[in-house]
Amino acid sequence: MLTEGQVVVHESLGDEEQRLRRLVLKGPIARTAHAGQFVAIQVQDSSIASFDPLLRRPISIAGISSERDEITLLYRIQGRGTEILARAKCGERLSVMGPLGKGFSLPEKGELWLVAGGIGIFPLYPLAQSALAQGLTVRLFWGGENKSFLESAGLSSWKDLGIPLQLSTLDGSLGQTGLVTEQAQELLEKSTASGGQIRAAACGPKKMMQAVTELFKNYKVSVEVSLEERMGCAVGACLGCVCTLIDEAGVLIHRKVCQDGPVFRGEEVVWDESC
Amino acid sequence: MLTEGQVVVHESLGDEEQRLRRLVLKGPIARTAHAGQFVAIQVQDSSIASFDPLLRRPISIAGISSERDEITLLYRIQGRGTEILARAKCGERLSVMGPLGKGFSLPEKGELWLVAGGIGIFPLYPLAQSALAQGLTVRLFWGGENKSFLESAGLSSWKDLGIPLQLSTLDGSLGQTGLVTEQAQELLEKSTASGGQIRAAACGPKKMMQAVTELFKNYKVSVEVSLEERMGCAVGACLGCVCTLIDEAGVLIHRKVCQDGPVFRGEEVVWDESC
Amino acid sequence: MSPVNLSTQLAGITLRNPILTCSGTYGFGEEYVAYCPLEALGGITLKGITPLPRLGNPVPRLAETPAGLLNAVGLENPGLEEFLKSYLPKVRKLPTAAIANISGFSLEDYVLLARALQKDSGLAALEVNISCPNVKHGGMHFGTDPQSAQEVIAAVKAETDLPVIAKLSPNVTDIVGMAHAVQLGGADALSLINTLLGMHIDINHQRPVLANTFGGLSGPAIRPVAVRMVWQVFQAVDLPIIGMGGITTWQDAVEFMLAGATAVSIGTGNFVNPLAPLEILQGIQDYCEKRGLASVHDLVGLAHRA
Amino acid sequence: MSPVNLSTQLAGITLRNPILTCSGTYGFGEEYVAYCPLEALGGITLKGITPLPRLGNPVPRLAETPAGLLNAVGLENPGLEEFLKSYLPKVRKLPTAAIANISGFSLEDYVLLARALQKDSGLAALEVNISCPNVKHGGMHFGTDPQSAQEVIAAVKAETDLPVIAKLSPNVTDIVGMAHAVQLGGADALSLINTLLGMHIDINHQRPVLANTFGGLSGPAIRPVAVRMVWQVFQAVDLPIIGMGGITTWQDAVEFMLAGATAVSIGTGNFVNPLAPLEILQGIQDYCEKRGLASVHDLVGLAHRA
Ligand SMILES: Cc1cc2nc3c(=O)[nH]c(=O)nc-3n(C[C@H](O)[C@H](O)[C@H](O)COP(=O)(O)OP(=O)(O)OC[C@H]3O[C@@H](n4cnc5c(N)ncnc54)[C@H](O)[C@@H]3O)c2cc1C
Ligand SMILES: Cc1cc2nc3c(=O)[nH]c(=O)nc-3n(C[C@H](O)[C@H](O)[C@H](O)COP(=O)(O)OP(=O)(O)OC[C@H]3O[C@@H](n4cnc5c(N)ncnc54)[C@H](O)[C@@H]3O)c2cc1C
Ligand SMILES: Cc1cc2nc3c(=O)[nH]c(=O)nc-3n(C[C@H](O)[C@H](O)[C@H](O)COP(=O)(O)O)c2cc1C
Ligand SMILES: Cc1cc2nc3c(=O)[nH]c(=O)nc-3n(C[C@H](O)[C@H](O)[C@H](O)COP(=O)(O)O)c2cc1C
Ligand code: FES
Ligand code: FES
Repeated sequence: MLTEGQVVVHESLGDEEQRLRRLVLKGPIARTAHAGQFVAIQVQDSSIASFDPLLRRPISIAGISSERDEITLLYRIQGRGTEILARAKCGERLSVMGPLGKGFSLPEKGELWLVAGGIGIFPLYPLAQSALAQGLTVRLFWGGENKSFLESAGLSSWKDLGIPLQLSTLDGSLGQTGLVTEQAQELLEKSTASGGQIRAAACGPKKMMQAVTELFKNYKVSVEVSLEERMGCAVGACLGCVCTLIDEAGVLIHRKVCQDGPVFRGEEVVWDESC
Repeated sequence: MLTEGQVVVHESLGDEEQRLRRLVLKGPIARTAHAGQFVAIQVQDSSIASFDPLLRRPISIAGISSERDEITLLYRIQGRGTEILARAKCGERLSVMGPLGKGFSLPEKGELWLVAGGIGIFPLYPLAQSALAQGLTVRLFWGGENKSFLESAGLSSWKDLGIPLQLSTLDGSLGQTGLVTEQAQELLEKSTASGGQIRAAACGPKKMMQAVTELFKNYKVSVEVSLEERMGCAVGACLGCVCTLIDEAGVLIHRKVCQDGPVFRGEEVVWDESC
Repeated sequence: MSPVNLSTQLAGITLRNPILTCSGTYGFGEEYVAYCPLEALGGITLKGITPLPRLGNPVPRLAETPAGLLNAVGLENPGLEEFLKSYLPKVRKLPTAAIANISGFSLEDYVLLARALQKDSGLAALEVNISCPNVKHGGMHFGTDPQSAQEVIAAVKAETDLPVIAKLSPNVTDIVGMAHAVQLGGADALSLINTLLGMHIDINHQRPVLANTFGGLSGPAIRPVAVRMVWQVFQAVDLPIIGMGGITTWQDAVEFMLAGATAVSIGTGNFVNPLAPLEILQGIQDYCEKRGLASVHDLVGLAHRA
Repeated sequence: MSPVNLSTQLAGITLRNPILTCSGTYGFGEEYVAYCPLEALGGITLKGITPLPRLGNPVPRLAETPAGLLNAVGLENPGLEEFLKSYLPKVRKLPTAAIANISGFSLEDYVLLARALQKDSGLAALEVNISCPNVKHGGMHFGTDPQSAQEVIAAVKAETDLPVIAKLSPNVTDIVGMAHAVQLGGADALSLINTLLGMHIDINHQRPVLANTFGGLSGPAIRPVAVRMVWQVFQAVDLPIIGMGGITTWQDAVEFMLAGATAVSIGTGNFVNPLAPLEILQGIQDYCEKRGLASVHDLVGLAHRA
C-alpha cells in the first residue's frame, strides 16, 4: 500500500544524545500491520521533491493502533536520510509504503523469548503485546550500549508490560555487563527441560543474530531473526536486499529481506558474508 | 566576500499570486555594496547540505543599509531554487557571496532616466536613492504585466521617492497600455534639446534591453543596461556567463556578466544571440 | 479537447501507451501490483534471465550516490527453465505487455534463450541486454564491441519470431557506432541506456561499499548522459528508441521523447515513487493536450527541429 | 599528536598539499583570491589555453542537472600569446603552484603550446587536456583513441622540460587502455576525469538548453564514475593520479585518495562553496590524524588492500 501518513507525533525519545525519535503516523497502514513488518518512508521535504537522498528509508513498525489508525516508528538519526526525516512536522504528510515484508510468527502457546540488540528492540514491542494478548509467557533479553540508551529506547514501556527483563549493557551502567547472549545462555541452561515449549524472536546486529541463532540451536529452541539489508524497491522487485538461506535439501538459495523477510527462521540463514 | 547573512525579514511581497518575496539579510555586504551589484546566495536548507539544486542563485541587491548592515533582496519564486530559498526563516543564516560584479554608474549631474521591465525594477531602487542623494533629476519608466504586479513589486515605495513615474502594463490595468519604450520615446521626442544632459539605466528582459538601447541611441542618450546570464562561479572563473561586446576597434569580445557586469554600456552590447 | 492518442508502435508491436518499466527494477511484474495499476502501463520489462539460474553477487548490492543509485545485483535470476515453468504462466496473465530481457556470457547463451522465447510465449518482445556491467568476463564484451554486438543480435534475431530490442551500454566511446552495429544485426528497436559503471568507497571501513566493488549507476544523475545518447542515436540511426536513465517525472519523460525516444522506461524512479509511471503518463498526456498534439508520437524527436 | 605530513610528490614536483583546483573552474587564479586563500592550496590548474584566442560557444553555456552541472564553454581563452603576455606574469606571482592546461585541435597545436611553456615560465607542470568534449572536430579524437593520445603526449613531452600530466576523458570504453597509452607516451602523471558528455532539453522551448546542444557533465553526479576510473587505473598503471569529478567535501576527497589518487582537484565544488578546498584540506588532515597516519600519502590506494 502506498499512502500519505499524517504526522501526529514527532518527538525526541529520551536523552537527546541518543538521537532517537518517535514518529506517529495516521493512516490505513495500522489496519493490516503486524509486528516485524516495516514501512519504506520517503525522507524528503514533503512539498519540494528532492533526489538527495534518492531512496526511501526502511523503518520497522514499532507500534500499531488499528483503532486509531496509527503506527509508531522509532528510529535513530543515523545519516542524511533520517536527519531529514527528523524535520517532519506535525500535520505534514509523508509518503509511506507499507506494511512491508513478513513479520514474526507467534506460537500457539508456551514461552516466547525476545532477544534484542540496541535499536533492534523497536519491532519487538508490538510482538510482545500480541504475545501477551494471546496468553503467552514472554520474557526479554536486551543488550545496549549503556543505561542512557536503554532508558531512552523505551525501557519504562517494557517495564509496564510486567514481563521479566534481562538487561545488559556494554559498560555495566545498567543490568549485567556484557553480551545479551550470555544471559540467555544462563537461563537456557536452567530451562532446557522445557525446551520444546520455548520459541525465540530476535532483532539486532547481524553478528548478534548469528550468535543468538547458534546459541538457541544448541538448546533446540527455534528462533526467528529479523535481518537488515540496504534496500532499493522494498517490495521484492530489484533483488538489492537478498540474504542467503539454506533450504531443506541443503541448497543455498536467496531470499529477499524486504519481501520474504525481514524475519527468517534463524536456522535457515547462512551467515557467511560472501554468499 | 563569502559571508553568512542572517535572515532578519523574509516575507511575501504584495499579492501572493505574484510569488514575490522580500528578504533582508544582516551582514557586512551592505558596507561595500552599490546599486546594480548582486549576490550569489546558497539556496538550500542551511544545516543539511544538499546538491539539489547544486548552484547558488544570483539575486540583485535591491536595498542597501550600511548603517544597519542590511541588504534587501527582492525575488520572484521561479523554480526549485527560489522555492527552497523562500523557506528560509528569520534567524537562519544563509551563505552569500557578494557584493558581486560592477553596478551602475552615476553621472555627475543632469537627469537619470530609469527604465525597468518587470522585476528588472529591483536593482533600480537603490540607484534612484543614490541619484537623488546626489541631487540628480530622476524619472522612472516601468512596464509590467498588470496593476497587481506593479503594486506588489514596490510601486508605493517608488511613489514615496516623489519622482515622475511613467507606468505601463500589458493589459492596461495601470498606466498606459503597451511597452515601456513607447512612453520613453514620447518623452525623448520632447526632451531632445537636453539630450546631452540625460543618462539612462535599464534593467529587464534582454529583448527590452536591446530595444531600450536602440531607442536611446537614436536620441544620443547613453544607457547602461543590466544583463542576465546563467551563472556557475559568479566570480569570473568559469566563463559560463559571457556576453558579447564590440570594442572601439569594432572587434567582438566576450565579457563576463558576473564580473565585468552585470551592467554594461548598452551601445557596446552585441545583441545577436549567436555570438 | 479531443483525447491524445497514446498508442505507441514500436518494433512492430502496439503498446497501449509509451510508458514502460525497466528490466531489473520491476521484478517479473507481480511485485508492484499493489502499488501501481499495471493495466495502465504500456508494458513492463522483466528481470534479465540467463540460461542457468544465478545467485548473483553477495550483498551489499546497493549504494546511494548523489541523485544516483549503484547496483551490483549480478544478474540474479531463476534461469530459463524455472522462468518458463514458474514465472511465464503468471507473466502471461499480466494485464499489460511483457518484454523479456535476456543476458548471456556467450553467443550460445543468447541463442538458447532466444530459441525458447517465441511469439507463442505470450511475450511482446525480447530485449537483449548486451550491456550488464556487473558480470565479470561476460556481458561487457558484447556491449562494447560493435562486431560482437552485431553478431549477438543477428543470432538472436535468427532464432526468435519476437521483435528484438537491443539494449545498449553507455560505457562506450561511440554509442552511435554500437547502434549502427545492432541495426546491421537486425534489431527492431533500441533501449538506451543501461547503467554507467561506477563505484563508491566507504571511508570508515576503507573498502568499496559494494561487495562486487563496481556497480551500475542509475537514477537522475545519469539522465544528461542518457538524453545525449538518445539524441545522438536518433539523429544517426533509423530505429525506434526506448529511452531510459533517470526518469522520475513526466518532464523527464518528455525530455527523452523530444530527444527522440518513441517510448520511455522507468527504473530507479519506481523505487522513489511507485506511482511514477502513472503520474508520468498523465503528465505527458496533459503536455500533449496543452500543445494541441493529437498523438503522443508527435513528440518524438521534436527538439531536433532547427 | 604530531602533525600530518601533507607534502605531496607528484610527477617530480612537490606540492604543499594534495589539494588542487580544476582547470576551467578557477580562471587564471585571480578570480577566487577574495574567496579562498590560494597560499593554502597545493596548487591551481589554469583555464585551458589554445594556440589562438577562442571566443568559445554562444550562451547559454551552463545547465543544472540533478547533482550535476553541464557546461559548454567551448574552450574560450585568450590564446597563447596573450596568455604569455598578460596572464603569465600574474600567474607567476600566485602564492601557490600553477599548472597550465593546454588544448589543441592538431598535434601541431600541442607542440606549439608545449614549446612555449618551459620550467623557466614559473609553471609547475603542464596538464594536457586531450579530453575536452565541447569542441567539434577536435579534442575528442585525441581523448578517445589510445594511439593518438600516446602521440600527443609523446610530442608534448619532447618539447617541454615541465612535468606532463595527461588529462583523460571518461567518455571511453576502456579508461585503462587510455592510461596505458599516455604512459607509453611518457606522461608523468594522470588527471582523472574530465567531464562526461551530456545534454539537457528545455521542454518548454523544446530545444536543447545549451546553445552548443552538448555539454560536459561535472559535479557530484559523476563522482561514482570518476572514483571507479581512478580505482581501475590505479590498479593497472604505475603513474600518480590526480583525482577529480564531483568532489565537494573532505569525505569525497578521501574517497578518491583511498581509490588511488595521489592528489585531488576541486572543480564545480568551488562554485557551491568557494572555501571547499580549504575545508577539504582540513578534513583530510583530521582524518589522517584520527587514524594515526603520519602522511597524507599513506591514504593513497588504501582501499585496495584485500
Ligand atoms: C527492515 C529494516 C527495518 C529497519 N528498522 C529500523 C528502525 O525501526 N529504526 C531505525 O532507527 N532504523 C531502522 N532500520 C535502519 C534504517 O533503515 C537506517 O538507519 C536508515 O536507512 C539510515 O538512513 P540515513 O540516510 O539516515 O543513513 P545513511 O546516510 O544512509 O547511512 C548511515 C550509515 O548507516 C549505514 N546503513 C544505512 N542503511 C543501511 C542498511 N540498510 N544496512 C546496513 N547499513 C546501513 C550506511 O552505510 C552508513 O554507514 C531498518 C532497516 C531495515 C532494512
Ligand atoms: C545578475 C542577476 C541578477 C538577478 N537578480 C534577480 C533579482 O533581483 N530578483 C529575481 O527574482 N531574480 C533575479 N535574477 C534571476 C534569478 O537568478 C533566477 O530567477 C533564479 O536563479 C531562478 O532559480 P530557480 O532555481 O528558482 O529557477 P530554475 O528552476 O533554475 O529556473 C526557472 C526558469 O528560469 C530560467 N532561468 C533560471 N536562471 C536563469 C538565468 N540566469 N537566465 C535565464 N534564465 C534563467 C530557467 O531556464 C527556467 O526556465 C537575477 C539573475 C542574474 C543573473
Ligand atoms: C537494481 C537494478 C537492476 C537492474 N537489472 C537489469 C537487468 O537485469 N537487465 C538489464 O538490461 N538492465 C538492468 N538494469 C538497468 C535498468 O534496466 C536501466 O537500464 C537503468 O537502471 C537506467 O534506468 P533508471 O535510471 O531509470 O533506473 C537494472 C537496474 C537496476 C537499478
Ligand atoms: C565550467 C567548466 C569549464 C571547464 N574547462 C576545462 C578546461 O578548459 N580544460 C580542462 O581540461 N577541463 C575543463 N573542465 C573540466 C574540469 O577541469 C574537471 O575535470 C571536471 O569539471 C570534473 O571535476 P568537478 O566535478 O569537480 O567539476 C571544465 C569544467 C567546468 C565545470
Ligand atoms: S529492496 Fe528490492 S528486492 Fe528487496
Ligand atoms: S559565472 Fe563563472 S564566469 Fe561568470
